[in-house]
Amino acid sequence: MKQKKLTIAGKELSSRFFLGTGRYPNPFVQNEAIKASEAEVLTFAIRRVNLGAPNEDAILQHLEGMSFTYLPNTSGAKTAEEAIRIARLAKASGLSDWIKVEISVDEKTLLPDPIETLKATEVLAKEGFVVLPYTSDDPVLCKRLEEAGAAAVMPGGAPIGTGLGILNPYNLELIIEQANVPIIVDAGLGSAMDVAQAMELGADGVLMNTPVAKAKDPVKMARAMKYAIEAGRLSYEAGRIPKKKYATASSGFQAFVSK
Amino acid sequence: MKQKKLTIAGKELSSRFFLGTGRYPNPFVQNEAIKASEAEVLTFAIRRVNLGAPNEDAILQHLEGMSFTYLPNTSGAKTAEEAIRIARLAKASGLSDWIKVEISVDEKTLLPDPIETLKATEVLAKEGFVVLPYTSDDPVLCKRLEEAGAAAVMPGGAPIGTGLGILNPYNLELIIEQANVPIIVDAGLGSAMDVAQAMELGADGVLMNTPVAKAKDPVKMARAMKYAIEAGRLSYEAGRIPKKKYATASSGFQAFVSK
Amino acid sequence: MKQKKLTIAGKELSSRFFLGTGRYPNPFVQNEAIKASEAEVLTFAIRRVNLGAPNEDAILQHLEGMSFTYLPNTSGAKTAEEAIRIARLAKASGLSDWIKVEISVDEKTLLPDPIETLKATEVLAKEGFVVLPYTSDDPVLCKRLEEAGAAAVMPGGAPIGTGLGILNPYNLELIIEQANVPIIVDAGLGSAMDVAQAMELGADGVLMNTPVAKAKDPVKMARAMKYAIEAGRLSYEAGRIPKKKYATASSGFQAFVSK
Amino acid sequence: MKQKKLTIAGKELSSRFFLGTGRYPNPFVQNEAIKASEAEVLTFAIRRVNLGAPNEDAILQHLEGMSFTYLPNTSGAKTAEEAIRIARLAKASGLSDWIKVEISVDEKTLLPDPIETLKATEVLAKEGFVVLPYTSDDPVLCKRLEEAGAAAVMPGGAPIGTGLGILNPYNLELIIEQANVPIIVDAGLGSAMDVAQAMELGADGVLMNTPVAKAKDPVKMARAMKYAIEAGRLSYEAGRIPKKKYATASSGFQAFVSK
Amino acid sequence: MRLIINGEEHHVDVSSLEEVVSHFELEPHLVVTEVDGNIIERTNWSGTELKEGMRIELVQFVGGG
Amino acid sequence: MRLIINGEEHHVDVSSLEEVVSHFELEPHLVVTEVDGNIIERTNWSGTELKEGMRIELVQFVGGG
Amino acid sequence: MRLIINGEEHHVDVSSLEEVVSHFELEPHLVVTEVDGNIIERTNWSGTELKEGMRIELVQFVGGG
Amino acid sequence: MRLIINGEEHHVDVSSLEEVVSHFELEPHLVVTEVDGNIIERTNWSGTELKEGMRIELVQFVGGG
Repeated sequence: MKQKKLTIAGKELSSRFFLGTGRYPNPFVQNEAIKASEAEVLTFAIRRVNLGAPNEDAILQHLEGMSFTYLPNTSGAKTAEEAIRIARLAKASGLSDWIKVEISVDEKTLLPDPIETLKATEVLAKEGFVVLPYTSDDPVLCKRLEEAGAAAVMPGGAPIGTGLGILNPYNLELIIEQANVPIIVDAGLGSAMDVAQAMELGADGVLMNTPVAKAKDPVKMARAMKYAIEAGRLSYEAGRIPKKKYATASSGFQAFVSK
Repeated sequence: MKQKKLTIAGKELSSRFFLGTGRYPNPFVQNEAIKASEAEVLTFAIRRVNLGAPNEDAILQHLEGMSFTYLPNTSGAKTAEEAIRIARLAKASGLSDWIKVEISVDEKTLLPDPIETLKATEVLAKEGFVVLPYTSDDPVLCKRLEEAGAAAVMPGGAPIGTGLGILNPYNLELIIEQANVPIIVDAGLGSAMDVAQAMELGADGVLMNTPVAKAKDPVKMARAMKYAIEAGRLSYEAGRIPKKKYATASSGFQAFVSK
Repeated sequence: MKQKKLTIAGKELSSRFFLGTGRYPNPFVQNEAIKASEAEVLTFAIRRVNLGAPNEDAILQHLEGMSFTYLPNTSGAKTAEEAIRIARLAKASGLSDWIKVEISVDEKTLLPDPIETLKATEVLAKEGFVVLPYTSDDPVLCKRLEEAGAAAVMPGGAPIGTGLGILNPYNLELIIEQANVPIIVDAGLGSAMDVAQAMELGADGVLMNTPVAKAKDPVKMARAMKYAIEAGRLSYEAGRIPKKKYATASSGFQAFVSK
Repeated sequence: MKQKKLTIAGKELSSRFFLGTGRYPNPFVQNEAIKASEAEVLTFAIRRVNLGAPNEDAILQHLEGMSFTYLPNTSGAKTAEEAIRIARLAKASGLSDWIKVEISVDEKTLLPDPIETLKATEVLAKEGFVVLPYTSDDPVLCKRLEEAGAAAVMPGGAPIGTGLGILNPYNLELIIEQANVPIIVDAGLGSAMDVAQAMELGADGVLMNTPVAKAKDPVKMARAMKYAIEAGRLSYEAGRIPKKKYATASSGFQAFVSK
Repeated sequence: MRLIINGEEHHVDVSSLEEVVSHFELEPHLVVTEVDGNIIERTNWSGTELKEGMRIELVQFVGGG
Repeated sequence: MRLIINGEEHHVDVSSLEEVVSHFELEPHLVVTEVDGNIIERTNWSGTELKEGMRIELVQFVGGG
Repeated sequence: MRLIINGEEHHVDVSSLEEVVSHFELEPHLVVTEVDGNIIERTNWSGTELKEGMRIELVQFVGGG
Repeated sequence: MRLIINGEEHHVDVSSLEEVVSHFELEPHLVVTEVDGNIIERTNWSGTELKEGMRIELVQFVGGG
């Protein structure tokens, strides 16, 4: 009855919650939210140092003393080439050889480019990166990314930051059925319900940022999402009842109390 | 940041999970599930003693030593009159003056009869019962039940035992907005996602039986549902992000790493 | 292959579209929309004559020359008693003995009161009215209304004028399965899709007002809805394919063109 | 108020209904259904002649005398190369230079391969084919296909033959917003409601086969779908009412009839 | 004479219900009347004598859903 | 004596309700009793004399939702 | 002569592609042909001489979606 | 010397990459560097001599999802 742990690229993770580090009200709330989430994997972006105020964005300094698996992303890249370059810079930090491939052309939707994402995944996996591509929920593409060497595949529930939830549970279920690597639902989730749904569909984990960071109370929301992941996973393992069209009584009909 | 507790008829409850006691594989699993759920309110039916094997169904003997709030139901009643009689019998047990009014004519759907349910609620509330009517999700009817003296109102998400979830979240939200007594979602839920949804809509609690009792692993499912309630409630209190049509990046666009 | 016609209280209707007469930009557009809809049953409200400008609201004068079945409603009534009075006034016009019972207490939702609606239906049916009650989608209540003598039962898809569509298709399907009188979906529909859905679920007709009257082009929308009813009804009669989880090719796999 | 016609590759089409020619009970019913649909574009597969019974599958002989735009597909192709070969064979028939690119690896889902589909579209468009690729509902991929020279893009609503409808209306709406070529919803639709939804989202047309061919009454269903397309398109042009949370009365509240 | 018509006080020089209807220039076949809570059929309008302070309702069909 | 207990006829050698409960070896604190439609509190079981043909209900809590 | 037609070996007494089509009694205007991977237009059928072991594809439009 | 640092022209009195990092008072263990498109490991900063007009990128981890 004990839960099997999530393992990516040989690393066993104690939590199925991947937490983003952007858009929090302030570093203190962010750190409290991270603690409340009990997340072990944190995502980051790579940006130029602001030479005017170099330490302003230096998020890592706030996290010193805690130990995490760092998952830098390639956000800002519009092509495989740009993503590969950002990945190499991230690795050169010496902090992590994990990389979230994120390549978007359209700034309105930030939806991932399937062709460039596949290219970058192929190249980076060959270079020895632990590659977790952010992708659309196209089941064939997700399979292709796995074949290209992705350590885990991260289909989006909905566009980044929209909070629309899992727009296509059918595709997500198909992706999970076919997968031989962990499936992490990334982007678009908004509520504990969305998270529970993802996990009950059999997802191996969930990556969130905005729904926690921009909640009225980010720390409490981090805790909410932690429980939602736990709830969804337990339910998935416990085996839910089938849906039926008609009712079933909780007690027998015989022996009713009636004259 | 601490959660306000649910209070019904002046009784403060430590848990928002109301658990049914029917249809478990055996008394041992049932008790383990009850413990795992951390539920404080348990529901029961009232039936004639099977004189051939009197102790067979005597569920209470299995619960001795633990302390709960007993919520007997009037299942089997097809009219207000029958429900009132069953309620009085339940009260005469000296175990509880709480009663779940449940009056169904149609054995296929077990849906509650609005007219008879309202009648019985009125009478029993006047008699001093703590009345929790199981009702349809008709918002006007729910308001009427409150006015008739219900201590809490329990709209169904879907027909009993179907596991179809919350068929009409809009109505449930309306019911919660208008209510001055606690709203407990009763019947029809199937998954942790359904429970999280109910709680995020602002429900004060959830009453379940079949989804736990008939899960492949009832004890684990009881734990799942406990976390789902926690998750949904925390999320409701933490204030979710609004849904948006278009994307929002988790990091600024400025200072991209690019030539 | 010819369609069976809808018959209410012995009257055979050539159209399954019941059209409301409120909120049009002007009488000309209204009449064009009515013509385009090919509706045979039109609904009205009963109001005091504005003695300052008596003919201003006298809608009937615009319809002279055309022949319809008039379905006055009891909107504005908050109790059975008020509804019964309005019904009798409507009948005294000599224009129709059909009445749409509509009783709402809450002006925010305009949802029908189940208890008062049932009472009024009972009384008016006994008085010989052809009663079409507007009701919630509570299946037990709909059955009760039929037993009380309703000539047709009109569950709402969603609150009046919201355009939210059919909030609970499951209930509507149940209502239709159980009914021995025609089921007309009234209120809350917004789009041709909603109408097609109602008809494919087996509804006998649809009553609309706002979605036509407040469309950017009411006349074109009236035509759209007419076709949607036709499409949904034909599809219901033609028998749709079952939903399947996995794909089925439109051509055999054998004899592929490949070396 | 007259509708703009759909134009693909300079050809103005009198109908927005693209109909498949597979899986009908017999050629007579098929021809009756084709007539009832008023479709102008018909799809076909390319297969080896069965030398034992050469005329058995020779569908075209049944259509002689009627005039259509032929849209052969590349079903059976697992790679761009195979699809291109089938396309050239189809063109050599002298019947059409239109081609539906359809490349699937997985026989369980028949979902299109994004990479191969894009490759084939590019090559065939350069060769002067009028290319209509069947694709997933990935908005970025759909844009890429347009840029590769597709004359129209055909995202699937759900896997072929499942009748699950439009699994992700959000994506479809996004695809339509961004498109500079016609968007035809292909595959997965099951009901008149699904068709009306696609058209109300702004789709330029719908391609169906199984829902018509495998309906209990294919001819009646063809008519149903024709009306559903008409209804959805008219509604799209007429401009639906916005969805609102709360109700709006169809008649004023003033001048109620009440003491 | 003083009458309460549609909830408002009116002073009109009429004796029968029929005269009330014509006084306000209403289309007789479109209006329905009630006097002190009792519906009066058109055929009885002329025969319906009015007394000081009577409550009259004049109602009609208007656009509605 | 002949009694209708839980809808079935029984011939039992008892005189009080208390004896009925013990006759069937029921847990007194788990059973609720009704005689001819009237609920009888436990405290009154011994004092409740039974007559030929009385209708007795013996009910209890069972598993339910 | 031995030909591989639609993937199967056939022994037929023909010399041109045109004769293959008529041998199988195919509707010429409904069938498309490929010889050793090259598409042959109808106009060239008669002129297309066949050799032992050539791979011929004879395909047509069938019902599909 | 004139250097293009993070896309902007800077005139700084430095000779090695290490001096650039300290010039801007950056946390060495938090910054990653690229010179003319080539990533330079920290261990090589001191050994990396700079020339007029070289393009230097100084990047770091920031909050992101």
